[in-house]
Amino acid sequence: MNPVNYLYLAALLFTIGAVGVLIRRNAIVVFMCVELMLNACNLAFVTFSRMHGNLDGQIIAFFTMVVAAAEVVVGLAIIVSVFRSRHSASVDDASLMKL
Amino acid sequence: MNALTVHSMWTTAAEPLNKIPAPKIEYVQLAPVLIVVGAAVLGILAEAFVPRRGRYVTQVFLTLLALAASFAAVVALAAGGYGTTKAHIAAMGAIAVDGPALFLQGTIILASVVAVLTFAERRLDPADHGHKVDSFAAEAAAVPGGDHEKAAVKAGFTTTEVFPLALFAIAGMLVFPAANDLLTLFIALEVFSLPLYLLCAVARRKRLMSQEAALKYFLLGAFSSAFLLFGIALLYGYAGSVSYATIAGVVDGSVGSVDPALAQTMGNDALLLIGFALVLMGLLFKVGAVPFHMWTPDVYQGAPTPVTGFMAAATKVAAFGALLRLLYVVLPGLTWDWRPVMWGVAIVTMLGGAIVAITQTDIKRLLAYSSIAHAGFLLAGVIAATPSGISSVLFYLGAYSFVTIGAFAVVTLVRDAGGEATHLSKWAGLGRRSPLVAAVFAVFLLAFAGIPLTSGFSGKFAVFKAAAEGGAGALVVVGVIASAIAAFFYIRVIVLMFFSEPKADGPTVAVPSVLTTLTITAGVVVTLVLGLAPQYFLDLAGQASVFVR
Amino acid sequence: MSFPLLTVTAAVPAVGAILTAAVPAGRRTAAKWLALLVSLATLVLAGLVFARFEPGGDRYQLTESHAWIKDFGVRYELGVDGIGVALIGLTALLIPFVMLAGWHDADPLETSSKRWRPTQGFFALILMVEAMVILSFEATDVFLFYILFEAMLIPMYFLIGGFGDRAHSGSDENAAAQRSYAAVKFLLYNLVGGLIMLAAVIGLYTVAGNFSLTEIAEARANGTLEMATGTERWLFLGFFFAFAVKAPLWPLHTWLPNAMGEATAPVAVLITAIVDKVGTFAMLRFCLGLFPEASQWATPVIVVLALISIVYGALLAVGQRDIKRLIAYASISHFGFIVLGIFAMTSQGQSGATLYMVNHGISTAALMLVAGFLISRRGSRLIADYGGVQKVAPVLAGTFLIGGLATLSLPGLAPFVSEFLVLVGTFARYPAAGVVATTGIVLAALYVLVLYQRTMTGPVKEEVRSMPDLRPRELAVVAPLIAVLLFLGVFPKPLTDVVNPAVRHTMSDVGKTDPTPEVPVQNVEAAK
Amino acid sequence: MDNLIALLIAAPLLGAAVLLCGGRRLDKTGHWLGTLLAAVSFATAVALFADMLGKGADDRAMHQRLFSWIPVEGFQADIAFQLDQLSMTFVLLITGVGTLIHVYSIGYMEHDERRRRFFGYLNLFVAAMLLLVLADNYLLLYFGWEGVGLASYLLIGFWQHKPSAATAAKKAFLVNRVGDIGLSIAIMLMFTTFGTFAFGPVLASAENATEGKLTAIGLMLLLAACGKSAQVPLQSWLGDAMEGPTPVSALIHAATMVTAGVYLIVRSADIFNAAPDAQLVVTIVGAVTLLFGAIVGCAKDDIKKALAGSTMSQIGYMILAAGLGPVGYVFAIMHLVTHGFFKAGLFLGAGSVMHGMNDEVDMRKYGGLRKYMPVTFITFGLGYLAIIGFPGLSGFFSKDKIIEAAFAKGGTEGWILGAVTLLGAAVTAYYMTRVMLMTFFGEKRWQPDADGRPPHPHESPKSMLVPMILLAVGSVGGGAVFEFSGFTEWLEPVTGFDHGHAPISAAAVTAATVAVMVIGVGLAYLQYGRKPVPVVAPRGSLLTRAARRDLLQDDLNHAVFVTGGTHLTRSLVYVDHTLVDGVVNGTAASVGGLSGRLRKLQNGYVRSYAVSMLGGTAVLIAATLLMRAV
Repeated sequence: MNPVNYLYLAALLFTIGAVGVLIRRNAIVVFMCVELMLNACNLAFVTFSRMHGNLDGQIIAFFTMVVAAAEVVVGLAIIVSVFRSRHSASVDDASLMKL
Repeated sequence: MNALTVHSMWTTAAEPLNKIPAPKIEYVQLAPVLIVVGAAVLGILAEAFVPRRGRYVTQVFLTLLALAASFAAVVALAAGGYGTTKAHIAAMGAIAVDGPALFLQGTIILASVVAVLTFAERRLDPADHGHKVDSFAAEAAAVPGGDHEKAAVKAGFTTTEVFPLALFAIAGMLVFPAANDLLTLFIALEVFSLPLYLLCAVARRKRLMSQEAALKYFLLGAFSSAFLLFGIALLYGYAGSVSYATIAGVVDGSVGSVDPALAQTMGNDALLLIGFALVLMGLLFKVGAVPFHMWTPDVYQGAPTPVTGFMAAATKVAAFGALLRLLYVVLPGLTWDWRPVMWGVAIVTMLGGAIVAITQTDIKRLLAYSSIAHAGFLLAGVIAATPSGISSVLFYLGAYSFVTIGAFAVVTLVRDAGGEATHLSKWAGLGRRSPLVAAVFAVFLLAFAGIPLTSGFSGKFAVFKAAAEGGAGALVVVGVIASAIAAFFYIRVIVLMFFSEPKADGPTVAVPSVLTTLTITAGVVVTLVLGLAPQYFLDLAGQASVFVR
Repeated sequence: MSFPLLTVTAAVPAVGAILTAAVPAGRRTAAKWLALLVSLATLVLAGLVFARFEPGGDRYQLTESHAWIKDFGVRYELGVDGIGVALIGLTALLIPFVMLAGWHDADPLETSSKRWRPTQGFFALILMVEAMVILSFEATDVFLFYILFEAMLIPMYFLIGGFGDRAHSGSDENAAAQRSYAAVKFLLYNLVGGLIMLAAVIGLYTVAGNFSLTEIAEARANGTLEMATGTERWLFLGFFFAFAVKAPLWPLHTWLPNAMGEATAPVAVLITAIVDKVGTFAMLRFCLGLFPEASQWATPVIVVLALISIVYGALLAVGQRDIKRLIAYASISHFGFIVLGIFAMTSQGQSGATLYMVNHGISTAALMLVAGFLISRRGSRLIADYGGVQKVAPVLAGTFLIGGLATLSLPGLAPFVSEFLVLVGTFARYPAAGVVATTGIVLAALYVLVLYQRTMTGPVKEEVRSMPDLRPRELAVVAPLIAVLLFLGVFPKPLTDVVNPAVRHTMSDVGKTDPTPEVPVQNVEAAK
Repeated sequence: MDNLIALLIAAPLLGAAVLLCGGRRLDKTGHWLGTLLAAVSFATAVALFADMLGKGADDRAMHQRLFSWIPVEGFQADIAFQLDQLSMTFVLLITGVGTLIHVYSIGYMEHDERRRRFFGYLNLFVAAMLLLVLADNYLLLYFGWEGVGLASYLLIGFWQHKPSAATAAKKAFLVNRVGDIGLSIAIMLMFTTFGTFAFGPVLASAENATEGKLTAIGLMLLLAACGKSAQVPLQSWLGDAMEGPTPVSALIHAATMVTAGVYLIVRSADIFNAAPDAQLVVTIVGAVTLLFGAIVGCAKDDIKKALAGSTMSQIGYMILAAGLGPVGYVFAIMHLVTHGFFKAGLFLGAGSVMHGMNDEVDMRKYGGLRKYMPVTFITFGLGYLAIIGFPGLSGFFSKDKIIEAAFAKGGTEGWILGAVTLLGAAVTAYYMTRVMLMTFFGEKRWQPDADGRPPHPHESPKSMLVPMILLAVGSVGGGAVFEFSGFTEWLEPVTGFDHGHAPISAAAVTAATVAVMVIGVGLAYLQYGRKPVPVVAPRGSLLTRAARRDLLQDDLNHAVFVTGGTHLTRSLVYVDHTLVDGVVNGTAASVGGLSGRLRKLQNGYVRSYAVSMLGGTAVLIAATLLMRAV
């Protein structure tokens, strides 16, 4: 099977993630969409790695996972503290600062 | 590709370990980064083991020491000729040690030193329950206004973690402009972004805003880094490698097809262009260029002011460094593709920043928009695509970062009951009440406005000159118009401070400790020196304007 | 290398400014005297420059040249020609009187806080302006000039906005608002002009590669530096725009009435008599010197604009109700004459324009300062609030009249010499323009005499009945100025001797010669 | 000897400086000093005159060059003087009459606390006037020209507390400025044509220039002359100028300054000789003014205004004569001098009358004064006889000559001009007789003044009478002296001279002149001598009413210039504020508005920020691809 299809899949996932970020209110979900985008990237890396027949892509994928994990740590910390002080995880409620 | 080759891949991977060459790392040349990272780790340990009372002193001491050592290392490397003759790629092609890298690292470190001084300032707010307080929350985890927080304040807790966090961020920033492959670029980006997200969240006053800023910054940052990453993926797909050198080679066709598999994608410019666009977007986000700027005002406003100053200065330096390297090292063969695009970005950034700033009413947001406009001016220099363009941008960054930190440091001084009084109306008549502070701030504003005899003018002139020489005369004209518009709101603040009568319930100007005083003094001195006699630093930037390939 | 006289002449007031600013809050009077002495020292130095300058000698004398910003091709290059000498003289001469006239203008109100030191600031800023103006007259490096041209806006801005005229109609807030509006308007107009000039300066660099006036002129002369016609014209426009704002030329003039109206009289003098001269001076030295062809290309339009300024300014002066605004519009009319003279491209026109800069400086100073004294007495700037002052304060009225007569350039007073030179110089090249400009002398008489009649003559108004006559300090300000006006009106030779050679150079820059008379004159002996 | 010329000017100038700067301490002695210095100047003049007479007719011109005034390349103006016969004549007149009037003023201004300043101004005037006639180039003449304008301004407005006086002074200065445009343009034309504007070279090489240029120069000079000499159409200021103290009217607005225009034209003889068209215009202006002034003079009840009208008309004679060319120059000057005597005398007489009548100026409130102030009556009467051209008196000779010259112009022009001059003579006789009768004859029509004080007419003090007597002598004998002492030969070297050949004999002209004079006197007698003069002026004919309003010329000026000008300036002020300023402020405002709108995009919602980022990225990608595509 042609690995290019995986690329299309990756693009699809990435787009879904991006759209999710735009349309979902809950910070957690938004954040998960970002994670989805990152994983789409991973898929792309692995696929390219397969196509090029070198390992760089796969190694990068590991790095990405670590980074994603780190992001989760930071992200959740922030989101949780926001949630505790506002009792809401909606990103639209967090709009004190504007104009 | 057939199953056999795949199998052979696995087998090559499965060779006996002794066959694998150990990576060669030039630790000495990476010293600046390593020192900072090490200090950061120590800082974490300190948090764990040093008793609460001692932490503040320990952290401040440790941080400043580390930064000093790291700066010494940079100077040593530069003196050792690594900036010019011995410039080369270190750490298995991951990190470049060359003029721009060292210059920018030096700038970042100095800026950080000054910024850290403001982090450590504990004189501005009145002592709370007999404990000196700084700009950071007693306990970031506590709910604002909750009993837990009250207890923390009573106990005199302070978030000394900000220092290690800052160190991590600095480490990332040091790597960012030196990164010589896309992976390092990405990692560095995250390394300095994540601590910044946290730093934004830990303001002592106005905590809701602070947390909101952190949330916005984090979500958008993650969003943009996802784009960056996808771009990297595409570039990797195009070139089959993430190393700048290889990609550059592939772009200008000097590298033939390494293997047949690569050949099929290599022809495909769509991957290259889209990937480039996405990576560019990731960097422009950090730079704060229109239309990727929208996080800037909110985050600048919400974050603790010392952090804002730090971000505004250091992040910009690092991001522009990376941008320069990307455009000049990776994609020189693509100049004719990216220049028009960047033209557009530069123009909208200059004008957008300047125009929207006019109607701002909060000093921090005002400075945020001014930083956007300045990003536009810098882009004009970047576009020049000439050595003088590089040097001018380097110089501008150096000049700009000190003005910025100085300005934000002054903002921390003007306070009323609710903490910093950042609404412009509160600044009315400041010049009457405390002429000195107002005068200093006026100097910074004039520098922002690019009035001659300040560093702002030298920088602007250098950049515009480079742009004009690089054939971007039109950009210069737009830049000039933007500066004219920008001048208006800087002047507005000066008018407010000097020519309008002070309000009865106006804010007071806190008398800072030596730390902030040092920061501001440094800002003023640099502003004037670079304005009156910039030649030496221009030479420095000029020597440092060659990227290693 | 010789003694850096020019640098010192500019450095003395600069240093003086810093010292004055450093005087502690309590010692106001000390600060005043310090500033005054410094300005007098500067006057002496300026006299020295005048003495050391040899009219017959090189074009630029007392030159200094040091490396400054290599990367920008910028050098610290100084040198004066006759025009520069004359204007340095003017500046150094006027500043002491400006200070003396504004002796009490910046005394702090009781309400203001103890740390607020307006007096020190006022005098320091004046000295700072003096330093920058003098240096800009000396600069032969375009970049150096540009920097000063822009930088001097800042102290001026604070002088205008920070020390407004205490005589104003309406509430204090209202007045403060108008004042800062005027200051901002002043700054933005000039800043925009300056920024456009910046673009041109950068353009000049990309073409010429350096900023040295002398080198560029040389290179253009011997053809090593080619400038495309289009480029030259664009650069010229960039420079000219900035100078036209500063000068100010119609229709870029509207900032001047606001600024002069709201500022105190001494500051108004500083604006119109000194700082604005930098603009016209720069037209003469930089526009003509750097872009001769473009200058000639633009001449027709500029001449028309100048004529409009002359007539328009005068007419608006007639229509003013505010004494200071009236003088401001009169100045606009006079700047029209100066520009006209410069672009008439005849030696009479340009020498006349240069003298005009000096004479207008002195005459406006005289008129404006007396007006300031008058206003400070009555606390109103409106002409309608005065009447019959001549009866209660004859000396004040007399000096005011002399200032006015100088403004309408009565023969025997300095401005006549320059105005007639400008007219004759213009007429020789563009007769029609000359005739139109001549109408300016009637209008000048109109607005001056109307002003005098309404304020000084007629029955004595109640409010002015108790008005004191000029005090010794004020007389000490006005009398010398009037003396100078009379002297230069009857014996301007010392000035013309210095200026003429410089103008000869400028004329050769643009490659123009005076038109020759049609009829060869028979020698007088044969006639009689 | 030549170096004494500067002294002529220096003396009164010094006086002006000392008196004006001297301050109150000079109040006691100031007037003596002023008079003394004027006298010094006069003495010098006499000495120079004697010296000049000693020389041959052709090398009488003296020169003194002090220093270079305005040297710019080709433009060389010197402070240098030239004293030739023409200038000499004027110098004597100015210093002589000037000194007398100084003396007169001592008495006249006795009760004015600002007398010191008055004498300062008088000295200033004498100095400026001497500069005007002594200059050896047109620019220096211009200096003097404006100088006398200033002095006149100061003196007309001397009683500044009177709004009318201040306005009159301003008006005089402004109208003169209009004339000055002419002079300055003439000088510019000379500079562009000859490359110089010194009398010698310009006049010497005049004929080489094209007639067009010369005509232009001539007309411009005429414009200047009109302004200074109150000729139509710039005559309107002279009447109002009577607001000034009477000595001023006598010295400046009768004897000397107003005749500067005549001097200018005669001085520029060579230019006019070569520009017949210009000459024609000059004669026309002269003729028109001659009648204009005369008519106005007939209608005025204010004695000074009546005399002012007469002055206008007499100067009309001079201008007309000057326009006739070499035929008339000499007589223009001759009439100028004689007029200087008798008109000054008449004004001083009028002043003396006012002095006695509580400063009343309305002749309808005089009457029968001859018994109360005999000396004034006699001197005034002699001046009267002189001006109407009573045979043997000075006016007779000079006016007669002008009329003769007018006829000598030849052709229809000659006839017209001759007729006009004759008519003028008749009208002169009429209005002067009217003045005479209304003032000194008939019954008393005295009215108490504003403060209700009834007038007590009395003879004026000696200091006032002596000058009047001397001037009367001059006006009686002056003409004869000139006639028989060869005035024409005296002036000829400067102005040139030829006897035109009149179509009718000199005797006939003389006869006609006397005849019309008698007619004029007769008419006046019938109207004012026979029946009593009403105290309140009758409504009078249309012409009379127009004449009282200076033939509506002022109303015209007011309508056109004052009203029109006011509207113009008002609208310009509006334009400046709304348009010129509005454009700039508008731009600023629009930028601000744009800012306000863009600001709305920053709505605080993360997701909309993300949208903009996504959109930006899309654009970025599209642009990049597009760049590659094209």
